[in-house]
Formats: sequence, structure tokens, C-alpha cells
Amino acid sequence: MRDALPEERLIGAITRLILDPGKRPARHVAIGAASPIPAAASYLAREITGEVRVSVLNQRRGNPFTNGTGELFDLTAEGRIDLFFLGGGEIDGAGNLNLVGVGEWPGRVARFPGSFGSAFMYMMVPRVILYRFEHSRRVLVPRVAYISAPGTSPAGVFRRGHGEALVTGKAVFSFSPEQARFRLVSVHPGESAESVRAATGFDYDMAQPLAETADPVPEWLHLLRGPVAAAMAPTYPTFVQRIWPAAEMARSA
Amino acid sequence: MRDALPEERLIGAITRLILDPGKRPARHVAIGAASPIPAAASYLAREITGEVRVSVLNQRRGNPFTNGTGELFDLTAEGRIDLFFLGGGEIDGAGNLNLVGVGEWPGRVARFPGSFGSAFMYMMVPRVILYRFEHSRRVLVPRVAYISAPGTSPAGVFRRGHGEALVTGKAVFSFSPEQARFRLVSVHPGESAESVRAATGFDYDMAQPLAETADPVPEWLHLLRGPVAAAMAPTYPTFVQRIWPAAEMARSA
Amino acid sequence: MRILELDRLAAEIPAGAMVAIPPDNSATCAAFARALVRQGARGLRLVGVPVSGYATDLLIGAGCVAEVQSSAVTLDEAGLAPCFTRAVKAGQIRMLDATCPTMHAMLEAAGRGIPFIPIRGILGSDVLKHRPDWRVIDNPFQEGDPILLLPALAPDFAVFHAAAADRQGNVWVGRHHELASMAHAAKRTLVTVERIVEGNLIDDERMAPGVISGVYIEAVAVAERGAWPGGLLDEYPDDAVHFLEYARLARSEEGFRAYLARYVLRVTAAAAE
Amino acid sequence: MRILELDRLAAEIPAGAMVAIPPDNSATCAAFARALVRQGARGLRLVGVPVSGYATDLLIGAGCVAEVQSSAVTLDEAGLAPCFTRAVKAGQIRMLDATCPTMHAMLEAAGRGIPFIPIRGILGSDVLKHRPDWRVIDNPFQEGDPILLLPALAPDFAVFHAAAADRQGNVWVGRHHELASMAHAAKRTLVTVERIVEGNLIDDERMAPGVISGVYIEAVAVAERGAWPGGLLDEYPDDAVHFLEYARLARSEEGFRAYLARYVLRVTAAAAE
Repeated sequence: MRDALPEERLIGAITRLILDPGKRPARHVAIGAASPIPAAASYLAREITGEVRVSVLNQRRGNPFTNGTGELFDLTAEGRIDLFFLGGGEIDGAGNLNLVGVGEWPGRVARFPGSFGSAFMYMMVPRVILYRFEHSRRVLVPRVAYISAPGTSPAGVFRRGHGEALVTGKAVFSFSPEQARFRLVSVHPGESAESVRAATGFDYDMAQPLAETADPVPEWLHLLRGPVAAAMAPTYPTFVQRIWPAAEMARSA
Repeated sequence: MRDALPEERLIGAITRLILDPGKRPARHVAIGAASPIPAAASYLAREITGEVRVSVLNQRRGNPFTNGTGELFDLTAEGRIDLFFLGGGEIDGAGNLNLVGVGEWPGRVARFPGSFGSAFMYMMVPRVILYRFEHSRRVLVPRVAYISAPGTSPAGVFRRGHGEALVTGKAVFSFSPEQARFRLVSVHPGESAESVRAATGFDYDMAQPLAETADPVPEWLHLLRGPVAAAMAPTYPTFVQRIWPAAEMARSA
Repeated sequence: MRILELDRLAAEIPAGAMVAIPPDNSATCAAFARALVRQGARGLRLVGVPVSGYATDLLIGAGCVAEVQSSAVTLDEAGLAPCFTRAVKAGQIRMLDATCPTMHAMLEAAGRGIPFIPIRGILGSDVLKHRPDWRVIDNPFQEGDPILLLPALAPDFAVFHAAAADRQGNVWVGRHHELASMAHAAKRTLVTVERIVEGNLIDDERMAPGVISGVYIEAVAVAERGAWPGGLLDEYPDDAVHFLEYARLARSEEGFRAYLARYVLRVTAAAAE
Repeated sequence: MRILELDRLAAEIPAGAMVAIPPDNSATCAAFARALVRQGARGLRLVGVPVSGYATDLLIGAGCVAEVQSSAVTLDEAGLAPCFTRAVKAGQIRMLDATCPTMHAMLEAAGRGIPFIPIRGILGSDVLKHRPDWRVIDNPFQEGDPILLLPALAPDFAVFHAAAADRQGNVWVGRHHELASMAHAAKRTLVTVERIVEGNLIDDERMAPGVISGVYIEAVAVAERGAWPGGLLDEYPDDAVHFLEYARLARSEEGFRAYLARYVLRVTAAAAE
């Protein structure tokens, strides 16, 4: 079998987080728009366990929403969504996300598209995994310019969960809501403690010893290149064609 | 043309109230369950003006509700319903309605079905016409045992309208929200000021001179026995068969 | 999602459960109610969405009910609900009166995951006076504007009938959108259907708008003519003659026992057609 | 209900009106937006339900917009919305940031005729800090539980595209239930459709669940492929290539002028296919 691609490694790392046996089971995972890597990880978790429902927003088929685009938020408010993915134009060391902009409000220096559902989802979904491929001091900042969605909340504020990990193109961090602080858990092949430190604008703790992000096991690669690629193709055709061209060709044939 | 039936006279009286040129136009009239007389009056108003929308609850066809049985109340809350009909197990001289019961709450002596939407509709619809065929001291009481829906509200309480009239099997009253008091406007043929006073448990003013409730004009009778009967037949088959058997037969043929 | 036999589905409801059911004109779960009577359900707290009919009256008559929360209990054209009226007068059930839009709004709040929801009107009604769980506040956006807040109501179960389910648990309820509100609000939802269909109802653009997603559905049982004597969309009309027969028999305890013996205890709804 | 020509329909919108429109994946009113540009609309206050896309960016670029209230403005796969981004940096439009469920909830409140609605989450977000029209209160049902209240939002207009309308003004939107929320919330609703159909859409049990009643609809215009370059249910997919072309051209003022000349000012959407 062909070695794991970098994307497959990221997918595998996220799948391991989804399936973390120490956490509440992810029976229903929702995926925001334009997130093929988290989507693939969720589909892989579904293939592995047979018990994960994956709802991809904006998907023409196969999502559970028949009550309009607001239904995801109603489901979430009720506690019926277990795990969600978020990113951000900026992410700081306390887990705060900025999806709005930089400079005078609402973004006179840099304007991102907007907060989408982040201010709500981050607090209402019991499990959130942060994913941002770009790992740079521009994205991972000491302090976000604006807080679209806070990493932690004071006691007394209704909140179901927190970010539990941050996955980037270079590394995997865990997050402690008590300390409002990340811990570097593993670096991807080709990266080191130093290269990650150099590319990260915020301070964080380090796991001892620091691991290398593991490749997906061969069985997972097999699932990715077969049923996961097939499930992804209608919604993420460009991604599937780039990563798994054979699967895409088999589908088109 | 056959003379007006008593039911047709009631229908005509209500239609005249609906079309009162001194009042806000009734562009959208809603009809609760099991109210053939108000429904017929509303359909007649529609036939006369061509501009009244009539929405009959629980009607299988021809009502505008595609968003569930709650949509009527949302429409009403928005101010999109202009006129509604209410009745009650008890109605008192201040316009209060009792649809709940008599005796220790919730009705140990007499229990009516319940308040339905009255507590809401009475205050949220700009125009309400009260209709109760039974005109007796049992129904028209000095003071209702319980107020399902108040006839008037203190200043500062959000309220769009009040009952503007009460139509019974014997008479037509108007209602003054300022005085919280009815005024007898007309008595049906065969009734008199005295017979109405004897059958009414609450005190009220009298119009001078007291009129006799007018029959529908021939054109209205023609509309009732033709297009109104046809519109009513699917929802009120028993009523149509009893009042307009010819129309019902023509339809079944 | 599980597909069960009707009596097995009814056995999911434990004693004392709060169960939301639709009225007679809204795809009511009549066959399910008869199954509950057969298995001797006890202490149910029924919720009318927004009113209650035959199924509620039957369950009250059979001694299955401790509490009813509803805007009305009525057999519509067939008149007063006899077992309900008897039970209220005898003080045998706890009646929590409401008014139609408050039933919808309390369920809507639960389905949206918000702890309360405001509603206009109702101030000055004795219904409000008998609901210590409702609160009047000053509108925080406008001084001197008292307004009623209703708490979210999340029943333990929603139960209703529908035309079809697929094997993913998606249920087609058509225009009965109020059933979706019930399912969204309730902790668990059980559904009887006329039939199970192949394929996925949500993938069909013509069907999807009337589908409640399997996300909300825990179990389904096939019960042909399961709303009877209520009707179901354009599948069958309601059985006005049977409602009159029920109303007549249920007027007395003996008559109600005869009704149970004839239509509920020994036969299934399908056989009663 | 009136049936108008597209440009006549767009002329219903006066300068300064608050107009709610759907994003690109939700039966967006792209042809209508192009008609607004053609007639030189001015001072519009656009509302994204819950986000905004091509139509909003186009109207901003053409100088028709004073304010945007939305959770995001984005061309999705085609990247940032170029005219929006330029206008924000230049301070040319007022941006009222929100978050998706608050957009839905504010419209829902208007559609239910309630003055405000609570929502969980959001506390601690700078989005809240920049919304003086939102209020945090203590939950009246539970001490020590701060919760956000949102005011009802009733736009002057809701505008969207749909597959079909009948002559009573009933509009079939299929699973896009969010369009019903828009129509319920707005004071006036204008709709473009692929086609007018005979009969009554509400009388068909298969269609009714996806129908917005003519009660809410003021006027309709036929605009074939009116969502283009957005897609419409199973009628046509979105045109990803055109979104990329738009994103590329709109990156510069000159490119945007060229886009207008080619696709908006001289031709109708139908001719651009």
C-alpha cells in the first residue's frame, strides 16, 4: 500500500481525537462548510465504528436537515450534536478564536468573512476540535485582535465544552480549559519541537516526551481510499480528485 | 326567493359587522373549529367584496397553513389576522369569556373543553366578534366564574383590539371597551327588548330606538345559497345539508 | 433507529412518563394509545399539542393518566370528552390548563434549546393565574411593557402517527409541521406509520420538506390506519361515525368498558377497520 | 398577489430599504440582485440569512448598499468576497456582525410576533460587545444564569428565488425552510421563480410541506435560472466556474466594472446561461 500522504496523516490524527475513549462518544459529528480534512476524519470514524452520524453542512445529499439552515443550531442548542470543528483567522494561546478581522472594528486592517456560528457552537457543543492547516505566527497569535468565540468562560456562564485539541499542518496540541493553555502533544514528520515553537506566536506547554504524529494504520488508509473517498466525492470533488484520484476515477467510471 | 332562514339572518347580521365601513378592513378572517355560522358570514363577505381571505382551521383544503397548527398564532401575533370569532361557556357583561369551567379550578362543578387559543386571540386580533347561539342566563352571566380571556385590559398591557359585538340567537349587541359594557343594538324577529332582558344575566345599555335585526338582502341570500354553500360543503357537510339541502344535492350530483 | 411491533413500541413508555401526543386532526397516535391501554400503562402525564382528543380521553378512561397539560380536551363535532370531564369533576387527574399558542411556544423553546420564550397576550387570564411555572416580566427592551415568559417544555416522549418511514428512521409527516416541533422538543420520539418505504426520504426534494429526520426518531412501528378513528392527510378521512359511537359509549363507565372490550382490549386497530 | 416582470419587481424596493436575502446555497435571489444594480438601487440595508454571498458582494460593489447585517460575507469555495472586503477596509459600509443562530433567531422572533428571543452561548464574544441592540439579562427562571436576549428583526423586505409559484401566490421552496422564516419575519416578501404553475400548491399533500403560503407573498416574477450562479435544489447545480470568474474579476474595481458590463447591465440572467 502507498505510504500515507500528509493529508491522510492529518485525517488520521483527527480521527484518533474523535475516537478518544476517554471522551464522550461522538455519536453525531457536524462539519462546517469547506472543511474536507475534518470531514474525512469524521467519515473515517464512522467507517471504523459504524456508529457515528456525520452531518456536513451545505451538502446536497446525506445531511439530516429538513427544517432549514437553522436546524443545525437548534440541534446543537439541544445538546444533540456531540462534536464540531472550528478554525479561525487568528487563534491565541487561550483558545480564543478570531473570525472577524484585525484593526478598527469590524476589520479596517484585515477583514475575515465573519464569525459564522463560532460564538455559539464553541460554547454549545460538548466537544470541539480546532483545525487550521496554516501554522504560522500570523494565525497562532499571542492574543487575538477580536474574540469571535472565547476559549473559556467564567463560572456561571452556560457552556457545554471547550476546544479539546488544535490540529495544524505541523503539530497536534491538546487544550486545558482550567489553565486556558495549549500543550504540544505531537509534531508531524519533518517538524520538531523547535520548528513548531518558531512558527507559533503563543506560549504553550510541551508533552514529555514529545511524540511524532503517527501515520494512520494500514486498515485506516484502506478505508480512507475506499469508502471515505466515495462518501466525500459528491461534496468535495476537487479535494478527492487531488488526494485520491483513483477513487474519483473509479466513481466517475 | 324563499324567505331568509333564522340561520341566514344570523349570518347576514355577522356579515354586516364584518363589512362595517367604520372599522379596519377585514382582509384576513380566521375561523375556529366547528363554527359554521361565522364561517358562512366570512365566506359571504368574501363573495360580496372579493377581497376577504377566509382561513378555516382544521379544514383539509383551502386554509393557508403549511407550517403546522401553530402558524395561525404566529400570523396573529404578527398582526396578519384582522378578525376572529370567539364564544365561551360563559360570557359576562364586561366581555370576559370563560371556556374553562365552573366550581373549584379547573372545573369541579362544570368543565368546558378548555381555553383553546382564546386568552391569546382575544388580545392579539384587532377585531373580534363574539358569537354564541344559546342566549340564556346560564351563558350570559353577571360575572364569569373564571376569566379564560379578559374583555378589557389595563393601560400598558399590549392589546390590539377587543370584542366589537356579540351575536346570539336572540339579538346583536355592540361592545364599548372604554365602558367595558354591552349595548343592545337589535333583536331578531320574534324577540323583544323584554324577552332579551329576561334571558340575559348581565346588565347592558339599549340603543334608542331598538332595531329589528335585518334580513339579508336578496342578493346576499342568492350568494349564500350558491357559492357560500358550495364553499362550506366540504368542511361543514352536516350544516350545509340541513340549511341548504338543494346546494348539497347539486354538489353531490 | 429500531423497527418494533406496535405493542413493543408502546412498552417503551414507563409509568409516570410525560408524553406529548397530537389531537385527532393532526395524525394522532390512536392505535398507540390503544396499545398503551392494553398493557396497563399507569401515571402518564399527557401533553396536548396544542389540544387533546380521543387518545387522551381513552387513556384517562382506562386509568392510565395522572396529569393532562393542554389547551382543551375535546371530541370536536362529537362533543365533550366524557372520561376527561368525569375525571376533572371527580378530581382524579391533575389538569394543567394552557392556551394553544403557549403549548406550541413551550415546545418550540425546548426544540430550540432555549430555557424560555416570551409570548404576547394572556395577561389577565385566569389560566395564567393557575400556572405558577409561568412568569410575567417587564420587557427588557421597552419600559412599562409587561410580557409573559414561558419555560421550555421537553416531554419525555413525543408519539405520533405518520404516513411513512424509511429504514434510516426518517419519517414523512407532510404538512403536519407541528409533529416536527414535538419531535424536536421531546427527549425521545416514537412513531407509528402506515408503511416502511425503501430508499432515503430526505434525498427526494419533493419529500424532504415534509420529513422529520431520523436524528430525532428512536423507534418506529407499522400500524396500518394507526390514526383511526382520526384521519391522515389524503390517505383516509376521519371516522365521524366512530367518534360519535365513542362519545355515546364513554358517557357511562359501563359503556366505556364495553368500548374497551370491543375496540381496544382484544383486537388491534387494523382488525377493527 | 401580483405577477410582475423582474425589473418591475426590483423597482418595489425603495432607497434605504432593509432587505433580507439568502446566501448562495439557499435559493439566492441573484437575478433580482442584478436587476437592483441595473436600476441603480441606493442605500440598501442587506440582511444575510444567516450569511451573505455573491448577491450581497455584487450590490456592495455597485454602490447600492449602506449597511450589511450578517454572520459572514463569503464566496465559499471561491474565497473572500472582494467588494465586501474592500468596502469594510475603506469604511464605506456599516457592518453589523452577528453569528449564524442569532440571525435565524432574530428573524424567528419577528415571524412569531414576539419582541425578543433568548439564545445560549455568545457571552464573552466581541460580536456581542459591538451589538448595543442586544441585551444580557439574568434568566428569570434560574438565578445566576446570564443569558442573551435578541430583539426581533423584521426586515422591510424578504427576497428569494424558488422553483414555482401558483396564481394564488403560494410558493414552493422545498426544503429551504429558512426562506419561510424570512417571509414570516419580513413586512413584505418578493419572490422570483422558475415558473408559474396552474392549480393550488397547498392542496397537494406532497407539495404543501414545502410551500410558503400566498398570505405572506406580495409579488412574484418569473426569472428562469434566477439563482444562477447559485444552484436550486435538484433543478440546477451551482456554477463553481462562474463564482471563480466573479471572484477574480471583482478583485479590482476595473474587473468589477467589466463583470457588470458583461453579466449585469446589458443582459438578463437567462441570456447569460
